[in-house]
Amino acid sequence: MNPVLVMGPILLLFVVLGFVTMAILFERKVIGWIQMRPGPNRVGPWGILQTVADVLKLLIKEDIIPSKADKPLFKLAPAIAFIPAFAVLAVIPFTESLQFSQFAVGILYYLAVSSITIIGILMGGWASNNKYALLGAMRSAAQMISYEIPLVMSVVGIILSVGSLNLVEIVEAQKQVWFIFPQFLGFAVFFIASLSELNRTPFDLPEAESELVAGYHVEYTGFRFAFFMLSEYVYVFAMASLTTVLFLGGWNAPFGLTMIPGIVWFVLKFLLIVFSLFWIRATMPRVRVDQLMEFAWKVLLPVALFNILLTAVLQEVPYLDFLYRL
Amino acid sequence: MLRTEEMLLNVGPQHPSTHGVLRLVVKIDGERIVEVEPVIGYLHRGTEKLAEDLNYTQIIPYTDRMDYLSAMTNNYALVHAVEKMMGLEIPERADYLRVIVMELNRIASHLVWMGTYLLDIGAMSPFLYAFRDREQILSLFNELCGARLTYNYMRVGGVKWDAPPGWIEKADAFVDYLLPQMDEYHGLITGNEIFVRRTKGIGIVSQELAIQYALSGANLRVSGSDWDLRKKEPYSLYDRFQFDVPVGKNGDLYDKYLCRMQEIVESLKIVKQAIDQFPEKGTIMGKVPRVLRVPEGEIYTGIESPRGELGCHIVSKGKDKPWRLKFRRPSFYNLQILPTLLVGESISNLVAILGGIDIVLGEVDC
Amino acid sequence: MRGLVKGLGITLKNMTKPSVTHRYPDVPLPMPDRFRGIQYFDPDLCIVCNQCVRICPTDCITLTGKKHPDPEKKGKVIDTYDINFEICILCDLCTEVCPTEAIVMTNNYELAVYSRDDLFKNMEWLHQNDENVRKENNLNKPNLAPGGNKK
Amino acid sequence: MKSEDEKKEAPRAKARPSKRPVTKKEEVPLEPSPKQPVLDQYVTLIKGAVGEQAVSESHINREAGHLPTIVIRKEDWLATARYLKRSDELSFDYLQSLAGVDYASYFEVVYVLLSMSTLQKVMIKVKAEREEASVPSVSDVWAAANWNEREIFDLFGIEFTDHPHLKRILLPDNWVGYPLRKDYEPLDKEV
Amino acid sequence: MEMNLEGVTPFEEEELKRNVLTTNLDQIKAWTRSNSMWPLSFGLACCAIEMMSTGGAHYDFDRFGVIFRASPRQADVMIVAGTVTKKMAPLLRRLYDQMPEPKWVIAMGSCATAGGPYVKSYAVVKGVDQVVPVDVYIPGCPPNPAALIYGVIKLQEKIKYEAKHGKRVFHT
Repeated sequence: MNPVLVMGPILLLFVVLGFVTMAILFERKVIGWIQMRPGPNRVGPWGILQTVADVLKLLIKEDIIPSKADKPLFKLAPAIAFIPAFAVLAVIPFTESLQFSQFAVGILYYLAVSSITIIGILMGGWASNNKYALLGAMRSAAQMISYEIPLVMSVVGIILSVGSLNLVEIVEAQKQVWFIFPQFLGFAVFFIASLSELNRTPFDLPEAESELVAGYHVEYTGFRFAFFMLSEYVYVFAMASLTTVLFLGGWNAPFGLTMIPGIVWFVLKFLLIVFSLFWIRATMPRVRVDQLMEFAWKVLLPVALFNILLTAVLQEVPYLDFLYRL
Repeated sequence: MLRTEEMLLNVGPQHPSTHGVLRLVVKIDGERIVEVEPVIGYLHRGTEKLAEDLNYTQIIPYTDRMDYLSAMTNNYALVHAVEKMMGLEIPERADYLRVIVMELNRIASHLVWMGTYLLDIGAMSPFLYAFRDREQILSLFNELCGARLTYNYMRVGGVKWDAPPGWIEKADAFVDYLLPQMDEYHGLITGNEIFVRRTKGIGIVSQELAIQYALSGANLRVSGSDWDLRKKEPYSLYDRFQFDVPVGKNGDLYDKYLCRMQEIVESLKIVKQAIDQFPEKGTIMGKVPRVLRVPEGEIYTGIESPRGELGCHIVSKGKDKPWRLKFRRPSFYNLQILPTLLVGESISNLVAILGGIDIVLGEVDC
Repeated sequence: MRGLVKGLGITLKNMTKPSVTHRYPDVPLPMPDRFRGIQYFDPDLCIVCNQCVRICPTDCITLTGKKHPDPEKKGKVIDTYDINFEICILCDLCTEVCPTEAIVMTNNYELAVYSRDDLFKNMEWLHQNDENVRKENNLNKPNLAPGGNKK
Repeated sequence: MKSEDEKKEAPRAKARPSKRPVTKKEEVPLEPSPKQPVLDQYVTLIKGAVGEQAVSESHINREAGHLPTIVIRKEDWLATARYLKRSDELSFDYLQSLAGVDYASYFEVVYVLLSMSTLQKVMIKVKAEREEASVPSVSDVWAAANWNEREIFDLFGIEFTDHPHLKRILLPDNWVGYPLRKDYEPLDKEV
Repeated sequence: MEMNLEGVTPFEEEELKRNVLTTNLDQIKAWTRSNSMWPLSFGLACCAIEMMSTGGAHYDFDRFGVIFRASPRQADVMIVAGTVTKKMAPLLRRLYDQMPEPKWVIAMGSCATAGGPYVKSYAVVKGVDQVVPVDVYIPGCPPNPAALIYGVIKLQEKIKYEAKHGKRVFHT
């Protein structure tokens, strides 16, 4: 068991946890700036320790399990919600050297494992024996399942042009042109579907404060609630890095500026996606449940299928095929 | 057919979008609402019983706390009723100050409504922008009468404080600031497709239903009738100003939003005209006997508050304390129509329709 | 789609604008002169006329006067004067009716306490509470409020 | 507190030459108010439609802008209400305000009705005796009256016969007594 | 880590200088709890509007790490903002019991402190400390946002003081 195999994942765990604390703070700061007020700035030098204080406080809070709740399910739900979020990172290539597994079916693994979280949320909502939690869980189950399909369909366009499911090859294929340009339709559908996968506005139906008080985690206190928050932000990390890898060409430098190392490009593109997630959260109102379903099946899915058709057709067109047959 | 059994959901008194302590016992089947029964009274403080052994100057602080979003119009409702009963005339300058202050308070109240309504529908930023603009109105009031929310500013026969030097220019500057600011709100919200789909064609109120339930204010004007007490029964100086009354066509939530935003623009016009015609000098207090003895009799007068017709019904036995003081509270009447509007709607619509009626629980429970 | 993009543009534009927050605890927040904080009481101006006790809607002012110490002057001198600040609603009616401006509002608003009986303010406390007292009171106001002193 | 306040008021008022509060009514002789013919027209219409004994008294309320006021007998108030709403030349379709008043010897329920088309206003009063007062409910004529009647029942104890859902609306259901009555003694004094 | 010394009594100040380094576990716990107070948005009447404008852009509660949580399970401080009527008192008590253990109560406004303008009314509980134990009273009707922020700072100091000295704080 050579040390790299063991140290790597632990290092990644700390990087991700560090990112999560910074992401929560960054989100409150960005939303604060948008609303013309400084976010948390009194705890650490620039409010850096704010999330540390939040998470520590949640850890030392009293842990209430409602009496009539289904105890084993109640305890298991946060774990099942969190583990896939972290397991999914195994397959994401950050740079040529810095990656964990050259999985042949990288995308398939990612999308399959990420849908286990729905079970966690359903268990959490059902086990806490609270009407609001039940409603929140039902909504999130319907939403996640119906957005899984456009998410997968939008990626098929890339697989068609690259011919392989391996994420590393996909990034290599984007040396000249990133997939965001030829596959723009795919990118749009993917971005919207990823918004709804992460339960973020405008699709944050399950934990809609103004309707369902606090959605599926209404009965969770202390560190169980911290687990749910953690899994949400680790998913932000995972989804943003997947979007960077698939559509923005991972560590490839734009216009050949290759003297700056790949990891810097990766982080820059990654932060751009994360910022746009927070920016959309501060602006958009919430979609109604039936409009959400209708949007998924009647708009996103046809567009995704059309995108696949378009990619297949354009591959045959002689002078355009360098874009689509990589 | 799958047997589905209804679930009783308690949209409890402590809920982020009930604008205070209103409890709705909702019988739902899945996400569809079968029947709603509002339970109110969680903020009933018995103001009318207290008013029976307080003289008229002492009741004014209590009117501030009924509709705490527009305390000036509450003050005016009581003071106007007493002045009409005693047949007092108000000096010009005091009346102009009253109109300016009431219209500014209407703008502040509509801004709070717009902010919390967008929060119910899910957008966070308009709430902050609305409160940022409202803060400037509150600081204007803070300079004029010393308080941000409960002003206790009007007295029978006039107003307590004169405008401090430079206050009128500040109010003028605020009007010039807010008018272009409204375009930012329209850009952010009115065109937003998600907002339009969430509000267009939902919670439609027909005109005879509105009259049947005696709705007033924007809820009535949205369904077609242009009933605005400032135009129909002009009180104070409202007959000197040119402003028009926004009327909606099909009475849905989107019209209510447009109507109230247009009402802000109309109130800005009124404040602008009032500032231009503001008399330089003049007393702010009419000739009032030291101890107010209201002559024996009974009176009902209604004025246009941001939520609707705010009426004050005084029965006096000639003493300085009212024998019976009853307020006709517009939110109490507007809330009555909620159960009929909500049958068959979904939970997200419940929140939107409840926000659309614009109720304040301090006024519903009085 | 156009409306959503316009909304995003507006929020981005607002992000560049400076923040409008008062950094309250670090920067003291000045209140305008007429702000109604806690009262300031000047015992030697008070002529024990009980006007403020009668006008207060929640009866939170209680005072006792005693005979004037030196015999030849008639009238009364204030002995104890306490405001039960728990139920004072800062409606400013007492300063309005006081004929000799013995009780005046100040701008202090930092009054949070840990226990309710710190809120019973006696005469000494009210007398020491004399920074940023309100300047424009009903005596030097151009036209007087009803019940204000006609002197 | 109240009695001591009266005592202090009375001597001071006597000491100074008491400024009689100026009341317009005594000095100027009572010229007929412009609304008098309108009032008579209403009274004759109601008497014609409902019955002679319906209107027990009617006068003009001067302070409230010469508002015609009619006192209707309790027994046929429901018929009058239906008539007021449905007749085309009166058509009072907007119930502006509904208030309960306790005159120590009897209760009185005051309705202010408004017609949207003719912009005419009228104030209707219905008297009810002190012990187990009951007034017919008009909630099926004007839907707005439903909650108002429940509030008056809650605070005064006036029963509204065949009201669809007469229950306390503002006070908790286990509340004893009717607070807005003049002789109300609160149960738990100091909570 | 800059400690704001505004409002700390001189006795505490030199106490701080002496053992600022020996922060035992208690003080770290107190530091985390005081710097991330999530209030249960329990807005009843006019004070609720002032609480909302404190959350607004001009006074910005978020600077203190204060996020309004709607569910009692995730709240640690309950700001009772408004008049507590007899119909509302049992519900207030139930919500208080649902909150997880290290919890505090701020009675905002004279209504919550002692019944405020409605002290003679038949339907109002005179002071919320007849229902729940209260830590900080903020007089004023309604107290302006800066007074509410001052009250929250006093609560933070109380938490830190109690952690350091183990004694309950009763007087300012």
